[in-house]
Amino acid sequence: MKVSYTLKETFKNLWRNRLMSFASITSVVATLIILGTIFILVLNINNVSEGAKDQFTSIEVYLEDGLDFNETESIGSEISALQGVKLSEYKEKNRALEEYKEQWGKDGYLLDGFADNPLPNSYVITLTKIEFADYVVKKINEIEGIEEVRYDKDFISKIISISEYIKTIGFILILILIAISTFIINNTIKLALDSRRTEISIMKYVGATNWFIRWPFVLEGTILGFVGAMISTGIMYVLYNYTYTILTSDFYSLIAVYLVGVDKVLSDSMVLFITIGCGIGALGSITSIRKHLDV
Amino acid sequence: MKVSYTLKETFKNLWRNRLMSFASITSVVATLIILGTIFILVLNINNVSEGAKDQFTSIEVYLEDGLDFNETESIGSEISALQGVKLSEYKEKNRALEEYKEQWGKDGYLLDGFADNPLPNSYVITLTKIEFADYVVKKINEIEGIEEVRYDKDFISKIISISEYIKTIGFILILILIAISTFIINNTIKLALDSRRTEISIMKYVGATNWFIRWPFVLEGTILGFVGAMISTGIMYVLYNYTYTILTSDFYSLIAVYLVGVDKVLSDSMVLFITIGCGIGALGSITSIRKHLDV
Amino acid sequence: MIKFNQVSKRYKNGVVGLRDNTISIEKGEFVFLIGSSGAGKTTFVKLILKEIEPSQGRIFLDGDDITKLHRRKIPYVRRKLGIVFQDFRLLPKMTVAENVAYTLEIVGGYSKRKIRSQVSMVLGVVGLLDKSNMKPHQLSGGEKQRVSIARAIINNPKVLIADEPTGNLDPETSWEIMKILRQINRRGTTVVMITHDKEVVDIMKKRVIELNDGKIIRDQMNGGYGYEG
Amino acid sequence: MIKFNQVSKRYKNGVVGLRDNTISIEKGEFVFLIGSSGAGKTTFVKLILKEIEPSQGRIFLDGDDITKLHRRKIPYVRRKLGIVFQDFRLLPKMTVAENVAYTLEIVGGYSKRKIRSQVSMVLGVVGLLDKSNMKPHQLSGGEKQRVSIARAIINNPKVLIADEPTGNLDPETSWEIMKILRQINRRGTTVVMITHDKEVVDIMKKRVIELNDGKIIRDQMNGGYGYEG
Ligand SMILES: Nc1ncnc2c1ncn2[C@@H]1O[C@H](COP(=O)(O)OP(=O)(O)OP(=O)(O)O)[C@@H](O)[C@H]1O
Ligand SMILES: Nc1ncnc2c1ncn2[C@@H]1O[C@H](COP(=O)(O)OP(=O)(O)OP(=O)(O)O)[C@@H](O)[C@H]1O
Ligand SMILES: [Mg+2]
Ligand SMILES: [Mg+2]
Repeated sequence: MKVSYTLKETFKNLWRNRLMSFASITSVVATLIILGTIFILVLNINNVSEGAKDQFTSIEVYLEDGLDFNETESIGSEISALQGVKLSEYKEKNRALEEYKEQWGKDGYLLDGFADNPLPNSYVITLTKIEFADYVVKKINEIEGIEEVRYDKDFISKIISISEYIKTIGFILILILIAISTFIINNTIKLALDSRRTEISIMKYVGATNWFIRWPFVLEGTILGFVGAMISTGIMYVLYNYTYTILTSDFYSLIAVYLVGVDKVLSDSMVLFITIGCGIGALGSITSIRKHLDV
Repeated sequence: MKVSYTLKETFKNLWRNRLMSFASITSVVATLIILGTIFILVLNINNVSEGAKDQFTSIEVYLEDGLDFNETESIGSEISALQGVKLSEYKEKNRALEEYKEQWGKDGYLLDGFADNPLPNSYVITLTKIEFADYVVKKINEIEGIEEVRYDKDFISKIISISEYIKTIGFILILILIAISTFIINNTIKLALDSRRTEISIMKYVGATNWFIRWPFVLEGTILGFVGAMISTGIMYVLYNYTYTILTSDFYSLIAVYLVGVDKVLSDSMVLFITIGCGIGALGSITSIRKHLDV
Repeated sequence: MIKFNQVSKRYKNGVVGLRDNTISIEKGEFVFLIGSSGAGKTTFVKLILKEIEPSQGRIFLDGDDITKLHRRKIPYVRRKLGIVFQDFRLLPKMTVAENVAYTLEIVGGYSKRKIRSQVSMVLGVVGLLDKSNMKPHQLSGGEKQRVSIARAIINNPKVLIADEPTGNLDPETSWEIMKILRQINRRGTTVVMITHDKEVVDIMKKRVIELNDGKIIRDQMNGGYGYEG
Repeated sequence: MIKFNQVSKRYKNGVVGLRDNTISIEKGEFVFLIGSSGAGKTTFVKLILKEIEPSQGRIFLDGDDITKLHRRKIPYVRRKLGIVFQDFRLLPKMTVAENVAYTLEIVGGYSKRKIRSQVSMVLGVVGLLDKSNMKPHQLSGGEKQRVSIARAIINNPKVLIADEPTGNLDPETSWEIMKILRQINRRGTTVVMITHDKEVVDIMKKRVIELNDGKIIRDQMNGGYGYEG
């Protein structure tokens, strides 16, 4: 079996059956674009929900009254050293009062009346991941000089579970879609090859071995899948790039921060597409000629 | 041309080409399930975003000091009469102070010091649709006895545009998917029929008219599409029903309020599926045998 | 019945199938069309069948000019013809009986019973009653050929054109077929038969048209296969 | 070379193709296999080709028992055979030259030049050099048959089996083909030819095996088509 023969035969076949080749490639492209769109959507929704979630992770740590500078500092560095703490910002009690005043807005002057600021000094903690909340709170409570730790436990756990839920749904959706795409592409290639069963049986009758017949078919399927994958990647790139530009330019920019970058999407979906396209192209042709080979 | 002949021939063909029939139906089902899933997702996301959006529509109307009961009432009914106002709730200034205290939490006692409550009485308005915000605010400003109307204009318009954006994306996504589904189904039927071109040409050579040949094919395509559509509807029903039950039972119920009902989804997607399935089945077979008929 | 007026056929790839032939076959005639492999015999049949269009000249069938014909009218021309194709052209997924019945289904207006009895009758004539329910791929070469003959004669066509109807048959069966064709011819059907069977042509003593390289080189009443006739 | 030991073939639908035949064809023989339509001649060929399995009995080819054979070994058996199929079996999307060359490509080990010269040679032998680049659907019946013959002889098979190689050919071309078969036979190839051509069988005076209804009813050296031989 010569490689040159296989290659020559493959390309001849692609051309001889050009209508079929065209139909197969377009079906592959169509399927992969659906898959790709959902893939990108899920990727982004995940990212946004991950990002949005972490906005809710502020924990307030009220310090006991009358700590000196060193004690305060050491508490601060203990907190910062905890795993999961991104930022801990010291908020002096007068700053806290100012903020309250701002909150009251036009009624803020009412707070001017205090002789002594009744609020405590505090640290405001931002977490790297909302999932660390429980752990961090527990650790902080062990530190000396803390009066109270404030955070909304229920709210946080609800947000965590919603985000988990979105992730799971997205993941399942993608798995289902991969299965369905696999199925459609496989089916398409099967149908495309079915019109060639006479051809295959004749080849067998004149003494061709299974692999002699199979190689060009496998290569054909792989190429169909590959070309389909490349075209889909191209289309996805253009579409996503366009959407991305719109989203990041305009006032939507508050979402845009969490969008997955064009390059990452491009490389991810290319890998996905080529794996599925070529894999199923090759596998599809092997399985679909198997029954015809049996003569 | 006898109807009975066409029917008999159609079902015979479906059976004679049962592998093809099976492959076509499964491809139709696969495609429609993708379409259906996205359709349901978009429907629900729209619904949730619509619903969530309206949660942000509270407008606070501060009344001038010293209005008597009648004046207050009449302002209230004027507000309630405005188009787009769902609910207007009177908030006495002492209630407002109580709420501030609650907000301050443990530091709330600090607010006990006021001799005279410095806050104004107010109406808190809920809108039926966030889109009415501008209009309602304008109208209220015309009413006498109003000190100030407070609402976050930027925030509201941002939320409106995000929800519009989600709707548009969803709509475009569905249109694209319908186009792609059409394409895949059409392609599948084309490939399935292509192996029968010899058959068609022989029929022509012995004197069959185009429509005599076409009818069974059209009917065949329609039936393939129809069966595919019914199976997809069934699968979608089971899946959505399951998801719906889970979502409405558990703590996710805060989302569940906005979920589209199972029956509505079922009927909507059935109409969509049958239209696409049968339509493309029939059209697909007509267009794909056209070229073979030309002998 | 069939009239060729200076008809030429040049295929797309430049090969000439027929060159400038004028011939007239009358109603009720029995004609042998002979000639070596590639002489243009099947091309002649395909032109009458409207499977291909002539490059030049005019073709008449049953008094009508069929040279240029609207696509929609072609089926009705074909129904006047019974054709035994050189490559059989049986519908692969239908049984023998269904293949034969199909010609009647197309025309329509036959009752189920009428169709069934007609089918049995012609299958009996070609000796294939016991293979009614088989698919073409289950038949031997000669059997396929006989199904093709049965299909061609079932609706009493005005013209029967047979492209090597005995090519795959043993001499005995061949003669059975020849008897059938003669019978049909006696009932008034015009028969044009393409053959390579010297013996049949010599014994039947019918009109012989010989093609060579796309050109009619002989047209002889009561002729034989070779020139000596 | 070919040995049938009490071989029967009953098809799935119950039709009996061959019933209990024992026969031996030696290396270098030239055998005519005759019999009426449906007698089992093609079944005989298909059994040797391993296209179908015998229901009973054993089949030997070139000394090897090929009755039960692993699927993977079948292609190598087929390469020892050159077969002219009754239905031609040309690859529809390949040109004439590609169809003929395919047999050599399969075996492998031939250079491009060698393949090209061999193809030209055999196409010249069957008189189709000028149709090298045509597709099968552009050929006449007889031309397809000759391509099939060219393909069967190109790799000097040990056994050449021809199923009605002259069924679609005029007498003159038929004799050309017979000459080729005789030449090949003289070079040592065993030839089994199925035919309905009485004249050829009678003139050639070779071994004649006659089948009737699946059973060998005559096996005669220097025989003729009829019993009188
Ligand atoms: N579709 C086609 N395209 C190109 N050339 C063709 C086509 N069909 C036939 N030919 C050529 O036209 C010539 C006449 O072909 P035709 O089939 O009429 O021959 P024929 O007399 O029927 O021969 P045979 O006895 O072998 O069947 C041949 O040389 C053949 O190669
Ligand atoms: N695949 C098959 N399935 C069932 N029956 C078959 C099959 N192939 C052949 N037969 C039957 O087996 C018998 C012998 O067939 P075979 O093809 O061997 O005949 P043959 O001698 O070659 O005839 P011919 O000269 O007409 O080609 C016939 O009756 C035929 O109908
Ligand atoms: Mg011909
Ligand atoms: Mg045979």
